[in-house]
Amino acid sequence: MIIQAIVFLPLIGALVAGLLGRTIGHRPSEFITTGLLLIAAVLSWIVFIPVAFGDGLVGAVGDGHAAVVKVEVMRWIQVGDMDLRWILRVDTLTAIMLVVVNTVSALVHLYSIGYMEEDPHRSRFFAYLSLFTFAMLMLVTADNFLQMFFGWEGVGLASYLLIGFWYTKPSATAAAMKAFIVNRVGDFGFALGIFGAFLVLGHIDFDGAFHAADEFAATGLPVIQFLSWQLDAMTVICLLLFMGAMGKSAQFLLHTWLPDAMEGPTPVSALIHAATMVTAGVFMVARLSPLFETSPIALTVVIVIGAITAFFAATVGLVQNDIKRVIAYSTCSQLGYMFVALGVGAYSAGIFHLFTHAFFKALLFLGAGSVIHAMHHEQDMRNMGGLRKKIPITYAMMMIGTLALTGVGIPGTNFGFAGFFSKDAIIESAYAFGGNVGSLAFWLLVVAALFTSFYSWRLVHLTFHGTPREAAHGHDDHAHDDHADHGHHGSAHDNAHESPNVMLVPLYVLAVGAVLAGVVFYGMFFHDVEHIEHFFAGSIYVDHQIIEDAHHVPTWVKWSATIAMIIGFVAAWYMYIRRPDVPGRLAATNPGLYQFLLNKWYFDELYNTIFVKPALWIGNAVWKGFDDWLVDGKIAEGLGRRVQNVTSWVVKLQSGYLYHYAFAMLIGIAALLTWAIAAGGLI
Amino acid sequence: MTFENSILTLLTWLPVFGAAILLFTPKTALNAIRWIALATTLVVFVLSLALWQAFDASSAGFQFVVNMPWIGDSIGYRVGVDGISVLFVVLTALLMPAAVLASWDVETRVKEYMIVFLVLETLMIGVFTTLDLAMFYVFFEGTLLPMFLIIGIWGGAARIQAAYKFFFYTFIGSVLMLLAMMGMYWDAGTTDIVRLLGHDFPVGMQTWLWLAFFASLAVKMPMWPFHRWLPEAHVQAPTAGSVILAAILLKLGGYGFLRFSLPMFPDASAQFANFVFLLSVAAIILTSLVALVQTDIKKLIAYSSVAHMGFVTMGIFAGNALGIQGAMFQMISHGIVSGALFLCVGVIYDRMHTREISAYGGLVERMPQYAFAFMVFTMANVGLPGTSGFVGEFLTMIGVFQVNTWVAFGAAFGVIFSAGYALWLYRRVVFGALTKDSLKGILDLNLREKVVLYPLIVLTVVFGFYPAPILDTTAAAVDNLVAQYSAANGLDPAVAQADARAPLEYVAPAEGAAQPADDHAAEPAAH
Amino acid sequence: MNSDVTDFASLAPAYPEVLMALGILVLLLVGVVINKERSALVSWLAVGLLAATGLLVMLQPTDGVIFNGLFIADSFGRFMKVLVIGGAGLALILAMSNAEENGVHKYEYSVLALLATLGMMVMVSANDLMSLYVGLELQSLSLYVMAAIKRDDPRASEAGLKYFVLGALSSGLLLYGASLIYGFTGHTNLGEIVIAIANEGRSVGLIFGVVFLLAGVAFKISAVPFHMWTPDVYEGAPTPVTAFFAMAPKVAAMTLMIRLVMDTFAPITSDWQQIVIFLSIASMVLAAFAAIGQQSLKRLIAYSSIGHVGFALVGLSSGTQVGVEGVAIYMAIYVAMTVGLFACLLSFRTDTGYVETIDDLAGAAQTRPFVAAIMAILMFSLIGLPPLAGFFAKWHVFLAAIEANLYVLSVIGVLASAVSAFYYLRVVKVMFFDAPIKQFAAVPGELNIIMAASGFLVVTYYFTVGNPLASWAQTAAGSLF
Amino acid sequence: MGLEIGLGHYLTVAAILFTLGVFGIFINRKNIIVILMSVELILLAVNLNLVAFSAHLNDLQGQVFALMILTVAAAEAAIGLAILVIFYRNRGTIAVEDVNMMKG
Repeated sequence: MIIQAIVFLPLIGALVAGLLGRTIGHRPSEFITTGLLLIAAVLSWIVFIPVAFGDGLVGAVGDGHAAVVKVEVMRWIQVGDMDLRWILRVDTLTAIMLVVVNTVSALVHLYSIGYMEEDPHRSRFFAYLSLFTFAMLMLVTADNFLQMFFGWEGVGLASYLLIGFWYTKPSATAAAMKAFIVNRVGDFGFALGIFGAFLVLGHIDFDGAFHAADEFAATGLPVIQFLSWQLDAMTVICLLLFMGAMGKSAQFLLHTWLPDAMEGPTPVSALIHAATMVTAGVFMVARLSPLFETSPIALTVVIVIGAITAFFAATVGLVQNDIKRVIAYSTCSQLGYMFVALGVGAYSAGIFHLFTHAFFKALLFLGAGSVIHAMHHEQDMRNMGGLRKKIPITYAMMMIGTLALTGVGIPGTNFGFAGFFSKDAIIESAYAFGGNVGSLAFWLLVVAALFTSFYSWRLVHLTFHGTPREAAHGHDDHAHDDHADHGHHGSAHDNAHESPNVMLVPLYVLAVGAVLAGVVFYGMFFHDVEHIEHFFAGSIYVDHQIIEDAHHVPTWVKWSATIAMIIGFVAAWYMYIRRPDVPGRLAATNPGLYQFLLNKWYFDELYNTIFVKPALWIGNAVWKGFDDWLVDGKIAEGLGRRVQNVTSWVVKLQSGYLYHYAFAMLIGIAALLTWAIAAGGLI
Repeated sequence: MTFENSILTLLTWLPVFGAAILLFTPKTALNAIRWIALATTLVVFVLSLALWQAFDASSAGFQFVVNMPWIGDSIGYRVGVDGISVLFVVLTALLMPAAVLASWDVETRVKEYMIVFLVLETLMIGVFTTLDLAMFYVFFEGTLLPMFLIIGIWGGAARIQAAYKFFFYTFIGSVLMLLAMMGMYWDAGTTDIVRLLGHDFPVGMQTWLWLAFFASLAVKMPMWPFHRWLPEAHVQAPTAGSVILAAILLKLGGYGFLRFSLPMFPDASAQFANFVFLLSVAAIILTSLVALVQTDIKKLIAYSSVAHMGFVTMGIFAGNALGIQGAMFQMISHGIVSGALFLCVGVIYDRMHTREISAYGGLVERMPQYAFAFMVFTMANVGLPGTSGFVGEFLTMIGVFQVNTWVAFGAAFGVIFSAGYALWLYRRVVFGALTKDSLKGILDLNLREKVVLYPLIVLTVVFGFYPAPILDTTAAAVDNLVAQYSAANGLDPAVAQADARAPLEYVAPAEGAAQPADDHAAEPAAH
Repeated sequence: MNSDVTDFASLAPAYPEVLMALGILVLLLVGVVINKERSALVSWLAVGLLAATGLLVMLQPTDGVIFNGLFIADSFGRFMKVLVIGGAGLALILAMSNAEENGVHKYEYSVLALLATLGMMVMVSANDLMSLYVGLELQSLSLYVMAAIKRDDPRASEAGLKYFVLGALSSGLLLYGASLIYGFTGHTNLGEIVIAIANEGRSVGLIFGVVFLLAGVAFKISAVPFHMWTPDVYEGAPTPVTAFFAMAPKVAAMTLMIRLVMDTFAPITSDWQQIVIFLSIASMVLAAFAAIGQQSLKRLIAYSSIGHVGFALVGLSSGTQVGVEGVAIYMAIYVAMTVGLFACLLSFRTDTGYVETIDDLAGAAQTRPFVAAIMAILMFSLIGLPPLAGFFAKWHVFLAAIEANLYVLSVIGVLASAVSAFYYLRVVKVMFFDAPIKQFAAVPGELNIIMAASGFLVVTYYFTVGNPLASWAQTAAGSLF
Repeated sequence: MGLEIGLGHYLTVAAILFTLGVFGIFINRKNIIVILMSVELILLAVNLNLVAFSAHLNDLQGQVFALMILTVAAAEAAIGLAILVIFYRNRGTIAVEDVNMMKG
């Protein structure tokens, strides 16, 4: 019952706020949705705590080894031998996600009450938020591929609606579309992966699929005739599924939508594009770890893509000026870390980072939101600076978030912010994985750590430190202006004000998480194998080897991340506090690189050229060229014209002259005679 | 006259009866005419529900059968429904009241209008209920007549050309099917579909029969590249015309494939399957791209219909339970969704009298409820899980994946493109700032429009989460069909129920291969 | 067989013809004595006489061959005679409204029509080349006069002239063929000719004879390429006369055709099949195309009738009983449709006279909804669109063709029907889709009745007449085999 | 040196007459009367055929047939001329060329 409550309370909230919002008014719908979410959050902690600190999942079937609770809601699709049901599946992995999702979501709801107070469409906004939460919960409680796909697309829809929430903003609606369609590209793979899984494993529910996958150990791996090639079935399936993960988690090549998604209101970015939805890909791979374990190739790909993303996103993050975009790229990069962890087999580490990241990244986003709110929706850091005085609390929170993100801590001890533990765990596992791939990943991650630290501090310095910069900027990128006119005259700085408590409280809570999440949960996520196995209770694959090795990496490896972090910090301090003119000169001296990074490696331009434009061109060509010109003009109407020609010719025969008629008859007779005689074979 | 032997006859001919009443109502009594038409369609709808309720889903055979010789030896009066046809009857009966309501504001020649629509309903229901080959053709082809008038009389500016194209495309295709039917009659000695289903046609003959049927059904469907008439017809037809055309008339093609091509010409179907796959994928990919560049709302939706019909044909010729069930579901779902989409277009067309996308923008400002409805149907059109649009697409694709991964691969692109054109349309029409003066005064849905649209929203969502009512109804009939089909093609029916896993093989010896097949065969195929 | 002609009872098989002949003589007298104004009386009497004869035909079942084998009465003939008489009677009724304007108000018209009908009945029952010829000529000579009966109308007289000249030529061809057949079989009696052919087999002379004979008949059913007279005559002759031409004579000639090929030339089926198929294809295709180019309604109908003859011949070319059955049904439905069509045509009168061109019908659906609706129904039915009667007609004939494996013929046929839809739809389009331009005069009652009846039968064919007609045609066709 | 006149010869002559008649109908562009005469010619050819055959077959039917044709031919000619007169009254000409008010 508690599980249903967790999943469906948000849905109820969404329906109430969405369908009745206009009638019951904004305030009530805010309270209802937020209240329900808070309840759901509490309930999910109630589920989680025994798992974490007690003796496993309450009411779990089976021993502590495969502890899982399943709640069947109703039938879904039953065809032939495919039996799909709506089942809420809760095991440790799910429990973790429940906590993450509901906590962050509840806090974001709360925060939004303050953040969105001026918006005329608030109830719609809260409906979307709750809808998203519901979809996300369906995703994490999925018991079969398709239910996961449902949640998958559901969060996609919610994200589409929320990004495009300010629908009068062309950039917002465009970003929303982009987000949905790019995700659809991922889902293209996901769907095919599901089809393949059903074909190869014969089951579309997880347990059945895993069971079938285990049997391959005995029977040998199947080979699938995919397209025109004979391929290792499991590899094909895992790669296709991973494609979905790439789309949802904005990994390299399918990352383009995430920065644009910042067009949405900031709470949305915090909830969807930092804490929960984007981690769905990580969750999926972890959930399907038994399948991925059967395909080394797939895992390698996961590592490489993850590492590249971590690095690439960090590089881009270095030069962005929009405060939210910086955080967005950092999210992208952190997701890369998680995938590396998954790829090397340290699934628990990946989930660990997911867990901690949810707190400090949400904290950062909400903090940024608070800044933006204070600055009256100014998002360009170049126009900020020196806000430390104006909004001290927000500043403090942002600091905590930054420390957590950059992974401040003392290796070998238990002193450190959340990010410190999880990130180091990943870097160490990557090193432990060894081989070319392992070392490549290791070095990329270390460099990424450096960059992370740099852009994080850059953000802090640009925003809070230094002196206020009064760039004369038109408020053209003001999301809110056409919605609510808060008549602020003069500069944003003078009117900068600390946010109300309803917005600050969530920050406090998240700050706690950002500080403690690491040290508290380090044990069950990464410390020692037995503890991990007992904690996860078979909900993910636990690779003893890699974790053991990860604990015994050389000391310089253990320190590498920290050192990188320090270098980054120093560099940032030097360039933005000590010698603020340096960045400009650097950009000037090597403009190529700067532009390259500033334009995110020109991915949008590239995709526009090789995908979007050709698609439209083909569409036009087929429409105008094939449909209209050939089929319609030449064939259909051409036939009509032929008929007309024949007609006019036939009509001429009817000359009206008797002798022609008689002649025709004679010709007829003659023809018939010859025909009859000849055909009759009488000659 | 028991319920069993009268219900179908009643369902079929009641609309004509209503039309007869209209014939004698004065043409000036507009409201009377509208209400009579509405009442008739509603009664038919209720009866169709009764039919569905009384229908025994567990049996694969035909039910409510009436079978008596009628004209000479060749034509009989034979009716009956099985799991495949019963739902189409319900769908037709469901959408007719919507069509009538959508036409409430028609001012010109209302009497003729309603009469023609009621006659059309009889013909459509007749197609699905008749069990006589000749009568199938009669109804199938008969629908041309009213539709020609609907487009031609109440259509838009270029209506005449559209009506002619609609007529000739479909007519030329069908006449060949007529000859094929005669050939079948002489080979089997009957036009009783039930007996024909049991008859084995010589393989060589099957090819020709299949092609002749294809000529007609492919145009009706419409399959690429025989689809050119559809956008034109849709664009010109009045709202209700488009609704019926998209929701039901297109389904005649799919129904024909399921009723004739697959079970009666299994060898030919198997032999032409790849050909059909090719056209289906072409439809899904190319027409989706074409839809992407449309500037006319109706045309865009029309092209998307072609793409969705591609999924149907693909699923049908996958020849396994998943594919065919999916195709059935896709047809029903598309009937609801595309019908609703055209109704949505009608709503704004009635207000603005233009179908140009560029003429709209920012409607959500003044029409939030409309925006909501339109969003639901757009998402269903995109095939979002949780809407009825998803189930069909998913099943057809997973079904065809079992047979040919290339096809599934190509079809999956539809998942991307459909999002492209649908969302772009939505963005251009509903989102954005409401800047155009012409739109400043536009009104949101009125009661009548709500009454039409909201039930469809409910159905779309309900069938998305709980498709069992439909799938269970079709299951027995489809499994039976699959069993016959695969038996005829020398496949093991048991495995085929569990989908012939064509693209799959195992490196390890037999027991590995046996493994999945077994536990599938074990599970009962039908529900 | 050889009955004593003086014995009146032995004339039983020919009672209808006898009744007809006597009736005609009486009417002639009546017509002479009454004054001109009341000629309508004669028309009504003529209709009554036809009705009586029709009744007699249906009631008296006495089959048999009399007049030394010149005359045969069988159920096939009876079926066709009913059609002929029905067609003639309806045509006479059509002629009554505005008879003056059509120039068919003189009592001679009715008498001539009756004479023609009598000739047709003889044709239907002809069992000898001689009776065949006599019947044919009695019909033709009356028709020549009827075509030109509107004496002061140049077009009518030209129609008459053309019809006469070509008709004479055609009967010349027919006779030449007859003479050859007589020469090479030694008989003029159809029954004996069969035997002779069966024994002696084919010969060039015989085939020559067959071709000429069939050509002569083909002219009467206006099959391509012996159709050239049809459009001109249909256009020139007064509409009621055209209506008459379009129904009864075609049926009679078609009967003759059937009897000759199915009966007399049964032994050389393969030979005449070639000919019939040729005529059929030529008629269907040429008519389909030529009609598209027409502006005049009557020419359109002329070509359409040519096309329908082609379709009927599809059934005949199968050379099977199903085929004959099909043709019989086809002709019946054809008559039903045609009479309605001409009723509609006569209902479209403006103050300046009858509508001539298709475009004159513009918007008729608004001004004359009923007539327009019937006309549209008939048009769709003529296309052969289900669920209307025209479809079932085509169904029966093509069914036979497919049975006989005449696939090419069938495909060409259905495609031709698709093309023909083009011009039928044009009429519907003009009436329903275009804006009205003309005001039409009130419609006479009897026309309304005829239109309603025709429309009703066409629409409800499947429920009402379908089955009885089919079974009747079956028995009729059976009597030939 | 007696040339035996056989059936063949009669048939040939008849055929020639027939052909002449037919050609007379559509070669001649002058006068409709000529057409009427050609029709008569055709009928005579037929009669010749019939009589020849009947003589050859020693069978009277042919000659009976011929007599019938003669009678009918007379009636036909009468009607033909009547129609011609009407035509002349309406158009003031009986030139074949002018008989084409209606065409197409």
